Amino acid sequence: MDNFLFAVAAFVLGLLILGLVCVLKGSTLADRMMSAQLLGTSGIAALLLMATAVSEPAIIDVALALALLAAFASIAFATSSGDRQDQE
Amino acid sequence: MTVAFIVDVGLAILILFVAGWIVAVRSTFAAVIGFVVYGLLLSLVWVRLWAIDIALTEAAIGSGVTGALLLRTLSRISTVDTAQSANKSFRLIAGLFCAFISLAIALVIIALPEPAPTLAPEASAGLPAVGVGNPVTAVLLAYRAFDTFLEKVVLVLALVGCWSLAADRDWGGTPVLWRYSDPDGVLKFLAQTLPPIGVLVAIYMLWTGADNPGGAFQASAMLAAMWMLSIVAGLTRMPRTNDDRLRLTLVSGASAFLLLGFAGFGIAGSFLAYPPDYAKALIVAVEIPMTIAVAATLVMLVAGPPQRGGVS
Amino acid sequence: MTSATLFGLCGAILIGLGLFELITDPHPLRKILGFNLLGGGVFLVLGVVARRGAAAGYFGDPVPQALVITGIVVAFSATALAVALVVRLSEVSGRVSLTSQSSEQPHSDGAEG
Amino acid sequence: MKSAMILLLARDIFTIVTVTFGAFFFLAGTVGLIRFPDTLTRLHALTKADNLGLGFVALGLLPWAGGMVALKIVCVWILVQFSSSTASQLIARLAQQERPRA
Repeated sequence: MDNFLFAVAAFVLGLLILGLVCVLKGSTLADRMMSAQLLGTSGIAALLLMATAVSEPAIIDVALALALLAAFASIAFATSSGDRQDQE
Repeated sequence: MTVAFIVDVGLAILILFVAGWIVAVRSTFAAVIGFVVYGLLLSLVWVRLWAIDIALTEAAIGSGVTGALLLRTLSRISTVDTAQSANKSFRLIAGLFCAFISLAIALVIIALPEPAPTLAPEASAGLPAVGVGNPVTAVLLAYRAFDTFLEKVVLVLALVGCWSLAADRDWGGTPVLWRYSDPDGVLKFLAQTLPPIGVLVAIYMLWTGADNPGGAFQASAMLAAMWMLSIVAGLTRMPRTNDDRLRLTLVSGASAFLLLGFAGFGIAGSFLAYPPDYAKALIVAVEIPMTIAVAATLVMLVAGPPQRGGVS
Repeated sequence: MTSATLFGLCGAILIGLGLFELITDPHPLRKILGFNLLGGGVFLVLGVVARRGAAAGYFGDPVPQALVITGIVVAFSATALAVALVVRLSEVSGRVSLTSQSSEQPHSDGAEG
Repeated sequence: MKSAMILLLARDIFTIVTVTFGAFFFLAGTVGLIRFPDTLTRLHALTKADNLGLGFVALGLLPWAGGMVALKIVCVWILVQFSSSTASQLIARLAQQERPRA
């Protein structure tokens, strides 16, 4: 079971690379923010999977912190970008 | 080769990819997004290195507070690259130099002594006297409490440096995070629902930090993020930098530590010494003002020098 | 190869990349990003030392781990101060660059983006 | 004894099925993010990964977690729901402002 959970974690992280390519290609601000948000969610999923795979409940606290702070970061992105002096 | 190791290889490739991208990408805004992703990936790496306390700190600072700081900065300065980038031969020499440094460190990593030197048994042996179960907390607040005390002083000093960069007319005024008009009221809704949960999680982190991964600093980063959220949503006002209550809060963490340190002379015989029976109670007692003080310092550091409404 | 060695090598490369960005990019904000990349690499190397020191029932040596936590906080303070300096520089001088070329030609800077 | 074995097996199968479902939604979300033609449809794909992907992964892991830990996993999912829906709306608004320039 541990190996299966790790394999899924690896799969989700592999998708992360695809998501990153999307950030690279992303032309608009909105696209980049979406990719960043997907990365946050994937990171949280990978943490939950690893926590169960290695039976370390403290890792779930990291996921909890990330859930709150990644939310804060993506909201900071979305709200501060309208306040910029230049839009590239 | 196990599946877990494949995950590690994937993580290492990802993190190098993101780092390379931060270096190569032209747009500074994209580089900042890359940096937030870098912080997120680093905290996954810390989990894989079984350093869960660091993973929490990195998640809190790397992807939360530093992200907010850099974004606030982007809204202040022009990111259009006016300077010509360095010429080719200079870049080549710099590249060779950096590659050499990397290679040297890589060789050191491969040649690290076997068996590895460790202080874990000593750290473990002292735990009963300190009364906390998390060895990292014991190192931070008991064995090397002096370092942690100085770290709080560094935070306050950085803020003093930051504030002294204010223009004369703004001195003592209000710093500004960034403005958002929030036409749908969505942000306001989130700023009303999220902070109570965030405060609860922060208290949990502080409490659990004595025996499990977690601790004061992670809790204060959480509090800071929640406070900033409610400021951006317009629910709370950013305090003036000459507000006495704010200033007292900012120095309360380092002062509480200092008081405890001097009390150590009386109750246990030396600076920052704890009496064995009350060690845990004292550690938790000093962590509470520290958490609040650090949270306030983080918010003020992100907000930067005061910008309007000075007293002149 | 163990995971610890793998991440150690990863940290070594990150240090090189961060240093390169710090040296070559003229934009001060990018220099600050480079400095933080470098810092991440250094912390990772320290973390590897901690992981290798697993003993006494712990998965890592708590002393270097605590050092990294202190380091992350101090690096954040330094970043915040550096960022404040950059913002002030751009407010006072109207430009953000640290290259010697632009100071030699004070009349032509900021002309094109 | 035997019924306990069957229960354990059932737990394994449940986890494998739901976590695989979750991984599938992550895949769908990522593919959508890359392939869909405009910002709003991409946003639609993203929310599937957020809601269902993470939801199924969390659901699949619940049987392995004891009381408090299970509660925390559910909390993580609910928090992500809150923040991702808010962020999505903010992103959509930004996309709307951005479109005339694009």
